[in-house]
Amino acid sequence: MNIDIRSVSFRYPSGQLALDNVSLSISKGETLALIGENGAGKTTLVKQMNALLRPTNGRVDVGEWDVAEHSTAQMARRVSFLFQNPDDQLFARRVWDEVAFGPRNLSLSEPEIEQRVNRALDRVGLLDKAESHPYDLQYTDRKLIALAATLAMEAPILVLDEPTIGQDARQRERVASILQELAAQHRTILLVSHDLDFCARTAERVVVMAEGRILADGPTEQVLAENEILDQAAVIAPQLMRLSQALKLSPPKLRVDDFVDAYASRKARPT
Amino acid sequence: MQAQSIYIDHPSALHQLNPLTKLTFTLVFLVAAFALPNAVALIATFVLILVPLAASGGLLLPLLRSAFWLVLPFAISLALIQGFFSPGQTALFSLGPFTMTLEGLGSGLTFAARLLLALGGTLLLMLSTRPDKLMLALRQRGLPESLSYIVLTALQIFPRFQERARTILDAQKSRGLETEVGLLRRLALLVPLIAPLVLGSIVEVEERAMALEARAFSYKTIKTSWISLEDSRAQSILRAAILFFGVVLVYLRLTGFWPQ
Amino acid sequence: MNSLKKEFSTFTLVLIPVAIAINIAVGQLVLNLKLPLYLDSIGTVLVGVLIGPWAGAATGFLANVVWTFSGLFPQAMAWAGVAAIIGALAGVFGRAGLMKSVGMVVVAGLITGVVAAVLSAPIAAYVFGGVTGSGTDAVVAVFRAAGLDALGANLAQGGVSEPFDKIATFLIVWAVMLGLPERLKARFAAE
Amino acid sequence: MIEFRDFSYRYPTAAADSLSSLSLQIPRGQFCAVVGANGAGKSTFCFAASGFIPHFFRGEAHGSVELAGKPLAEAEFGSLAAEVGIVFQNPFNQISGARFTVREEIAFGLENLGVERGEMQTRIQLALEVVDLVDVAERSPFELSGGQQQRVALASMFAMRPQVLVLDEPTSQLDPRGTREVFRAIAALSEAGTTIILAGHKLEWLAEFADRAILLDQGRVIADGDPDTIFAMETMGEVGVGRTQFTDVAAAAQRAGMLKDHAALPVTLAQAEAFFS
Repeated sequence: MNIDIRSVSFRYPSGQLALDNVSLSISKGETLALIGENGAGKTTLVKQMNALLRPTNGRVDVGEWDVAEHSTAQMARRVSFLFQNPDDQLFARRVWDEVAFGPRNLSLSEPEIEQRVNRALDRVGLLDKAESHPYDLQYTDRKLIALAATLAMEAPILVLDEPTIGQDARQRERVASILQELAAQHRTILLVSHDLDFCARTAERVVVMAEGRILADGPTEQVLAENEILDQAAVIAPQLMRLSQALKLSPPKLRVDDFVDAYASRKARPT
Repeated sequence: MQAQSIYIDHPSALHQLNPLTKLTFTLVFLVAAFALPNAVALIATFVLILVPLAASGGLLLPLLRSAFWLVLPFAISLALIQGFFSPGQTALFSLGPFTMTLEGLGSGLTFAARLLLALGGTLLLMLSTRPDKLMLALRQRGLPESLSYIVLTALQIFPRFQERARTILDAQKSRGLETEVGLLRRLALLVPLIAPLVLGSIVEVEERAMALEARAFSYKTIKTSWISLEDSRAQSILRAAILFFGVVLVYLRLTGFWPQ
Repeated sequence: MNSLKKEFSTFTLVLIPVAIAINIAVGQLVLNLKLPLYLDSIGTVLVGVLIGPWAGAATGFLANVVWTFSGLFPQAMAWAGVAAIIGALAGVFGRAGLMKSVGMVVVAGLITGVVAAVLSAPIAAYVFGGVTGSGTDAVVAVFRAAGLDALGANLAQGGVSEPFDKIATFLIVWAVMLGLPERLKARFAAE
Repeated sequence: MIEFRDFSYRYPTAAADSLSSLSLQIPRGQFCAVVGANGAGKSTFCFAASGFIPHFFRGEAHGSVELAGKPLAEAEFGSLAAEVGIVFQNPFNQISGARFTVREEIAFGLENLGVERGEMQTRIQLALEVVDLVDVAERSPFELSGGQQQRVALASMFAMRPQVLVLDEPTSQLDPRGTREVFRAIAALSEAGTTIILAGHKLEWLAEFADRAILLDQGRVIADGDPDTIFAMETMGEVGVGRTQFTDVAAAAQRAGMLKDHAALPVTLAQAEAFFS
């Protein structure tokens, strides 16, 4: 399912222009990272995709659906959203019920709901906490519960807002592997994140935003190498990008194994 | 300044007055609103005393605008309800079985004038006084620091909670929650919408309490104050005079000097 | 005085402004959802039940001070006393163990609603001339048309809407309390 | 100096100790990083070092934590704030809200300590300069960015002149710009002589500024020493904390037999550049 954003502008009632004529096409199965400073318009942009906000000008299509003709609840079948702060959505007394809330809203059959919830909880590693109270768990576990709730919607498109905030290496590893698995199932993933090391290893395409506009859009290795653009968007290049540049490794390598291979072949080359 | 208070900064003598002095004005306006006998006296007080005071603080337009929009719905309701249903002889017109009378309409408009004076007096204080300065003035007169903390903090954090309530609504809609449904099903929405707000906020209370302790809130000493307030002998005489005037108004009312 | 002191720990002091913010935010939310309720005292009732009558009363009273200061609803000050009594009642019911079953919660809400209606009516009648300047005035008009005076009409109008609102408020607070995690229950038990 | 003496602690509803048998000293003026996986006990460590355990959290404590030779448990809680400051991850929760501008917010703690006005003025100005907030001193703290708000929290603590400042994941909610601002401000406070205890995950920043690192796992200290050494340890990965990618590529290169085994693994960009050149 493709996402097609055509010349979208958005002005908040306060008068602030948050999106200025933005166009973006995302193909089925892509993993795209949306980066930029707070206030750059990233969240405003992704909210256009499930009708949480409606464009002042322009048009958004998700598959053959014109988003303007659908409610957010309807869009939930196609676009599943992970909000940044899990505490803005958790309300159930059991982790299990929390994850089941979305599928129940989709009016699925009980066995189907049960399967989805168990699968999602298993995937984030919280199946053994299914009976716990979400707020008796740590904040980073609550983030994983919210992620499970997003996964259980089993929508073709996922929008994940800062899925790795505050998480340790093991938890980030888990989220990364979930993203890889989703990508393998040809789901479309939009990652909104300041965690560029994480974006670098999970996304194949990066879109940089600043002041409501798209500054750059392209393959991850290429975009993250553009120091001036990153400076303009007030983000710091991922660690391996900086190391690649310091060692003049060209093209830069953003994954540990690729980096080592590239470095090895350069060493082997007679200078 | 904060969007969540209606204070308007302006270099004027009214703004410079000690908050207690302005509070005294407001109290007496409130007393006058219910002690004065009729619309003429009420409107005269509004125009001859309140309006010049507001104008001296550069607040005339904001005060009139706020007062108008606050009083208008009351005035409409009062005119209709009192006009039709209060006792009176002079019929103006009839609507079905009900008759609008001059006396009823008059009593409704007198009430509207009372509200105008009362709300105008309250607005005068709030438009010209930073809430923290008013709280400081009251603290200096013995109001516990804790009450001042509660009011000022609530005033500054509630917009953030409203924002949070909107985010929660967005988050649950994104999980397929349909909000455009019949009344009974809309009532059922309340739990997934309210529970995250309440739970999330209570969870944060622990951290907020620690942060407050870290700022030496429970430190036992005589607290000092960074902002300072102007006060003078002249102002305390002024306060006493206004208060005396208020007492006179009440006396005249209670002794039936003015007809009801 | 001792119980008063005990109720006002730093934890309570921090909880109260949060509860006031909840009052305002939920009140707004309910307005947006176009529900025939106010639900603008959820925070007040919550503090009363969790901490005690003094804290509940303070929350109710100060919430109205905040409404007034914010400029959103300057006339709120006139109702501060009623709000304080709602908070105090919630505290009393909490202490009396009335927040244990749905039935008792409904009774607590009902009593609070009736008390609120009885206390509000004279304020509406004598301070505001028997109107609120909102949609409920239509209901007041109906009662006036039926021959009631200002006080009676406001009492009747409040008698219809307040109990519903307060029962809903108490039920929601009860649901939230049932849903408190163990960690927080332990914290409140200790306060 | 802060000293943990065989200190253990269990939260009221918990089944296991969150900290067990900790014994260590943090000398005056040190910048000490506390790292560990989530749930390893970092926050508990912060609460114990600042006296919130046992004064604010009930539960079961054994052993003691001492500040300059005096057990925190015996200190009067209200007066501890003058000696130990604490900053949390969520900036919104730390702004008291009881004051209207950044300058007044910083003054709030000083008012509570009864500092007289002239002295307040000096301290506030210095604090604003150290965390680089002079330009926004008259704005409302609620209008500021997360990074700026977090620096307001730092300045509010610094102005109170505590011996020790404890920071529990102060940058985890911030964007890269905010993180950089806050780490620079913390470094400035450290330069000014404040003892810093910082729990967090951002190893690249910690390696740049910290004098020492403590690695926690399941409530125990499993490594303690020079940050460059600790952060490069394989154990970091095993306990779920992870290492910087600089360390990871260097380790992978070493495993592939490309570089000498005995060279110390890099943690920062500069070290990695030297390592690979």
